[in-house]
Amino acid sequence: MPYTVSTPVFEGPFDLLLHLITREQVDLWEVSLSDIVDSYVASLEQLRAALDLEVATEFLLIAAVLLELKARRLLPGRDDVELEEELALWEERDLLLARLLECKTFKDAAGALHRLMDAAGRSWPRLAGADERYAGLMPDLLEGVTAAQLRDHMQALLAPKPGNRLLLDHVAPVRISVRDAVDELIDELPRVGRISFSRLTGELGERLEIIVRFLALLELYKQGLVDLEQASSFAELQVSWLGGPAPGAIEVEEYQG
Amino acid sequence: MASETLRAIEAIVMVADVPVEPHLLAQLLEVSPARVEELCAELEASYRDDDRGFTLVRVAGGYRYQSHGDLAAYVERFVLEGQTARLSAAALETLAIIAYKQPVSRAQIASIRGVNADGVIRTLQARGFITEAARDPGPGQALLYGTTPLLLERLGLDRIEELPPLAQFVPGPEIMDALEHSLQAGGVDDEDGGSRPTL
Amino acid sequence: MASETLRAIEAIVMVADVPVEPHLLAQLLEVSPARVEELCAELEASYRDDDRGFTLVRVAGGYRYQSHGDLAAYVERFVLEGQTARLSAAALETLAIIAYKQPVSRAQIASIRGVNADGVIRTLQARGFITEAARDPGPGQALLYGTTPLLLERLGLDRIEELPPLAQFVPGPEIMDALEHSLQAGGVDDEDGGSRPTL
Repeated sequence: MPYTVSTPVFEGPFDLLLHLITREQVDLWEVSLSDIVDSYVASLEQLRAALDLEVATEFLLIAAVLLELKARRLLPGRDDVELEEELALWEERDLLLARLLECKTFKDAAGALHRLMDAAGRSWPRLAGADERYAGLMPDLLEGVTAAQLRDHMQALLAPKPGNRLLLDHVAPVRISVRDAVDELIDELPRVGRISFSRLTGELGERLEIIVRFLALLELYKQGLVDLEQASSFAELQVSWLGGPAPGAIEVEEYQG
Repeated sequence: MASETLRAIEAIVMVADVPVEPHLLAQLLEVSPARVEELCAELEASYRDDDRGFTLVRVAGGYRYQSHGDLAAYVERFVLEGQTARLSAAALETLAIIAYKQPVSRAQIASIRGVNADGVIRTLQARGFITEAARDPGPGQALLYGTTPLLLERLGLDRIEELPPLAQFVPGPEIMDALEHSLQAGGVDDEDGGSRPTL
Repeated sequence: MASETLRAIEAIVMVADVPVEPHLLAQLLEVSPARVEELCAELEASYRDDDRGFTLVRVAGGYRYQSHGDLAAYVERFVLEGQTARLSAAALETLAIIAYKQPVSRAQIASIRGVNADGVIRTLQARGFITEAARDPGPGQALLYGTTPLLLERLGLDRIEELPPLAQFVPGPEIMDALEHSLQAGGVDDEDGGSRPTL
């Protein structure tokens, strides 16, 4: 196993995303963003043991864009977003699309290389070289070869190869789960009762965390545990706790597998 | 009576252990490279007509003898180990990027694949399929990778330009649409029976 | 239409780098050795009739292709001009293994190098740099190779013990890379993410 990331099925976030989007080619128009985002986050959770930090970052970056797209879709017509932010999202989406297309292109090109190699691999080249009648004519093969060179080659051969994955088990990959966010909200909301969304997410630094918390809120809304109000399309979103079961007793639709 | 030049080409290619460039043959045989190409084509055709178990092919810029592909089952029994270990999907993808975009840096490869490609690059380099071809003249002076003649041999190609054009692999409209549609933000399309976001 | 067996003989002998014994061919092709001899005679005659630049000869107990003797002048020119003077990296590696590990079998050499070294061993042997020094007393009775006085002389050594000692293992750049990569990944807690452990 190479020490760079090699997940059982997916080589990177584009690979995964492409798979999720194109797997149901029979009925492309039925593929919903929601399903894709959920599957993506779920796969991410499954993969986390195999991810190193660098790769996890790539996966998360795309998860963030996806979640943002999903969040946008969940609230059709919501236009209390600043134009700048809106444009930024579209830019991210277009960038993601372009990268997906490029990735898909090279994936298919790789398939062509594979077929070429397979075909060429059915023939073996003649490598026998000149027979002994010509041996005397060959130039001095040892010209310039020193004992030190032989030692260097031997040493290089004996050096351990960096082929194996080095231990990364001590690394805790970044985790963002809707379930955790739900738990946090169940802990926090009963204490505050009513709070605006911006205050609720005020101390969160990462956009992704805010998105996840938003999804968690929608989850609670669906289960009738909170009420969401918005006076007008540009107004602040207000969250009210409606009371309910003790923390932990809530079934959260699995976002993370 | 076959011409001496024709026979000399056969004799030389038979003792070569790398593909022999037509220019070298031309020089040794004191004919033009174009004439060498003609004669090699003639030889290739005559082996084909005679239904020989070997072929003369042009690969990686030169001519070589190789076993006929349809006899692979027999040759495999003789050549104990497979010619090459199979490349992983990741390695093939990286190889495709390098083959089409060369010279190309690690960072460019990683950005196309969305994952770090260092391990795969090292594997491909160890297999002799790619090499450090140049350095980026820009500030970082990043190493740029390119493909090797060995890769051409493994692909059975004469020149890298013989690769099928990349445009051929650009996703068709269905895929484009699927991608675009799937990543549609906002609820604009949802009204007209498109996908419905569900929680 | 040439028979498949005939064509398979051509294919196998073409890719072999040592003469192929008729018994081996018979076994691979599931015909009798006598039949193999017949077919080889047939091939040899057809190359002669076609006035090819190569011949199929029986030598050292097996069959091999070689360039036709009357084209020796061309082949000599090719051998003199076409070959590079230096030993390939594969040959140097193989020579190093034999020098340091002698007596050593082909299988051991292949396992250290990770690839089969038969062709290279033959070249080194043909040039008189290595020799069959002994036989493994074990079950396989594998041939064991060692270096020759000629090699020592060429390296300017009196005795093989004068080879420079192998140093304590020093990690090469790839190992450093791998280590660094791993430690980098381990640095999750680094807020700035930019600090790189130096080794």
